[in-house]
Amino acid sequence: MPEFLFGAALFILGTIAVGLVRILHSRQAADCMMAAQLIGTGGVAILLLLAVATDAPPVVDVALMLALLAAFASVAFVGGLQGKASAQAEDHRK
Amino acid sequence: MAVAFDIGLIVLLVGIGAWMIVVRDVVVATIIFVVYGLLMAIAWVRLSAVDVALTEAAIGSGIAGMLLLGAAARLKGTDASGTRLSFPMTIVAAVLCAVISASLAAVMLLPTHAAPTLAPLAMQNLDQTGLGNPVAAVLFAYRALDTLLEKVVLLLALVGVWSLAPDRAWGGAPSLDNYVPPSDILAFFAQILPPFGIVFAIYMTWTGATNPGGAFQGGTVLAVMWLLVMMAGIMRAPSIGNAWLRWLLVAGPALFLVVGLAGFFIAAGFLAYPPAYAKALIVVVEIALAISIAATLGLLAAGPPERMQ
Amino acid sequence: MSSIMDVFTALAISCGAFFFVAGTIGLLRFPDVPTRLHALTKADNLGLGLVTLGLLPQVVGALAALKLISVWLFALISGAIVTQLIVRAVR
Amino acid sequence: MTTATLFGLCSSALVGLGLFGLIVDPHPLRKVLAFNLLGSGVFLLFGVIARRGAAAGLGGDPVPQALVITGIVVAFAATALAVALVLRLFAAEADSAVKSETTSAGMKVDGGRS
Repeated sequence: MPEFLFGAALFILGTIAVGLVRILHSRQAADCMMAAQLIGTGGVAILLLLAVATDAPPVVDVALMLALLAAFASVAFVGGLQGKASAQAEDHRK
Repeated sequence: MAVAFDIGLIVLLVGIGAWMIVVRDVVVATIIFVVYGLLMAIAWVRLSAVDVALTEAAIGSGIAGMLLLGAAARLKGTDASGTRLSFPMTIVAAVLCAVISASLAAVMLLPTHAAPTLAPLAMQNLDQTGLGNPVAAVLFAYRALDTLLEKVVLLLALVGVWSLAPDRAWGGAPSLDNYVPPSDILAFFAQILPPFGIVFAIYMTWTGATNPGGAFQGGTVLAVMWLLVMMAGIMRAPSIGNAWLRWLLVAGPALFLVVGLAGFFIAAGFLAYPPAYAKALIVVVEIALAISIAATLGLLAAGPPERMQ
Repeated sequence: MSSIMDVFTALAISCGAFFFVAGTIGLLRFPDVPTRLHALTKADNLGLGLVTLGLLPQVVGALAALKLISVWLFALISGAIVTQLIVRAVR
Repeated sequence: MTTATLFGLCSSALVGLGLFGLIVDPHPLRKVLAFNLLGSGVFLLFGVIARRGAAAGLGGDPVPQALVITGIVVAFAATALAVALVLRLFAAEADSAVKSETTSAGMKVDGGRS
């Protein structure tokens, strides 16, 4: 069973990597804001899989921490990028 | 399969690190830094260091990310480009860094004999501390002096940040409410998240005695919740002259110091605990430290005071 | 008994992984920000839910299972609110 | 190859990358970011050493792990101080730029005080 769980974790890591490249390569600020959300869900899934695969229950706490902090990071992203987004919207209108 | 996962994670980490260095936009570089911090937490789990993973997730991505993003957003309009290195010098720097990386990698690949370890010693004396988590035992019993001094370093850094305030703002409050434009959805979020966060912070601090976790992790989560509430404008940032705030900041280190000094009389020496009360004393110190850490980290991330209240 | 549970785990986690792929494809192909956000949060949270469901038979104790479920619920709540926050920021 | 060795290679690459960014990037905030990358590479090195010292039923040597926890917190404190310094530096530069502009706009006055 651990082998399968590691495989699933690797697979989800791959989807995260592709998503990250897409999001962070984008010229739109709003795409960048999604990065924390992407890691928030994918990273939590990976950590839960690792927790069961390596039989280490405390790792579930790390998953909870990651979910909590990814939510906070999303708020920070929106704050940090808001100015950029509005500037781009103005560029668009011209 | 585990090895394949490790390789995938490492490729992603190094790729993201390189991307952070080369990307043009400083705000995007900061976002990549936060993503890197979140992924790093998974790497620490793979190295069986769950305590470190919790700390990295809390500090390395959450609170440091908010601090750096706020700074990057403020510097956006300014012309922040200093003198760029000439192309030949860039090549020289690249070669130098490659040599350092290669030599470190060579050291890693050398056949290892029995690696030095203090793990058996740490486990042997764990009973005397009454704790179940060896990392907590190192932090609060074996190397308690380091932890105490680290708290002092945090306070010194806060004094340093505050002393950068312009004269007219001294004694005022840091401004956080203009960081994110206020909206009802943010206010709703700042009312939904903190109850979960505070429960989790208390759990982290409490479970730290026997499982991975502890005052650092709990305190950081508290700090993050406090920052969120202040950013949403539900709570105003306190003025730095507030007497309550000053007491909160020093309460943890002061209690730690008092318990340490009491060690001269009730135990073997400075920062020693009598075995019968060791766990109780450590837990009390951890709770006080978690509150002080929350206040200190929150104010460090909030920055110097900017306006009078 | 355990082999039936193992098959269930494998099935649920495979479905979860499928939804993660769906979310990423949506992220790559959808034309504008709100639809991409939709793909990301909806599909990925469903994937996370299925992964959690699949892991439930593998953990011992009701408390550990409850913790797994609460992690998913938490990700669901924060995902829903963060989506609103992002969409309002770009409008 | 073991997990520890793999992450050892990862940490050596991160140290090199961080150092390169620290030297090459002209933007002070990006120097802070690069320094953090360098720092996390060094922390990871400690983690690898801790993993290799696994004994007595533990997954890793707790002493380097505790050192890393202390290190992460102190690195954050240093980052906060550095960011405050960078922001103050730019605020001061913006002030002096405004001053020198007003000086050059209203006839050239030697000494540059308005």
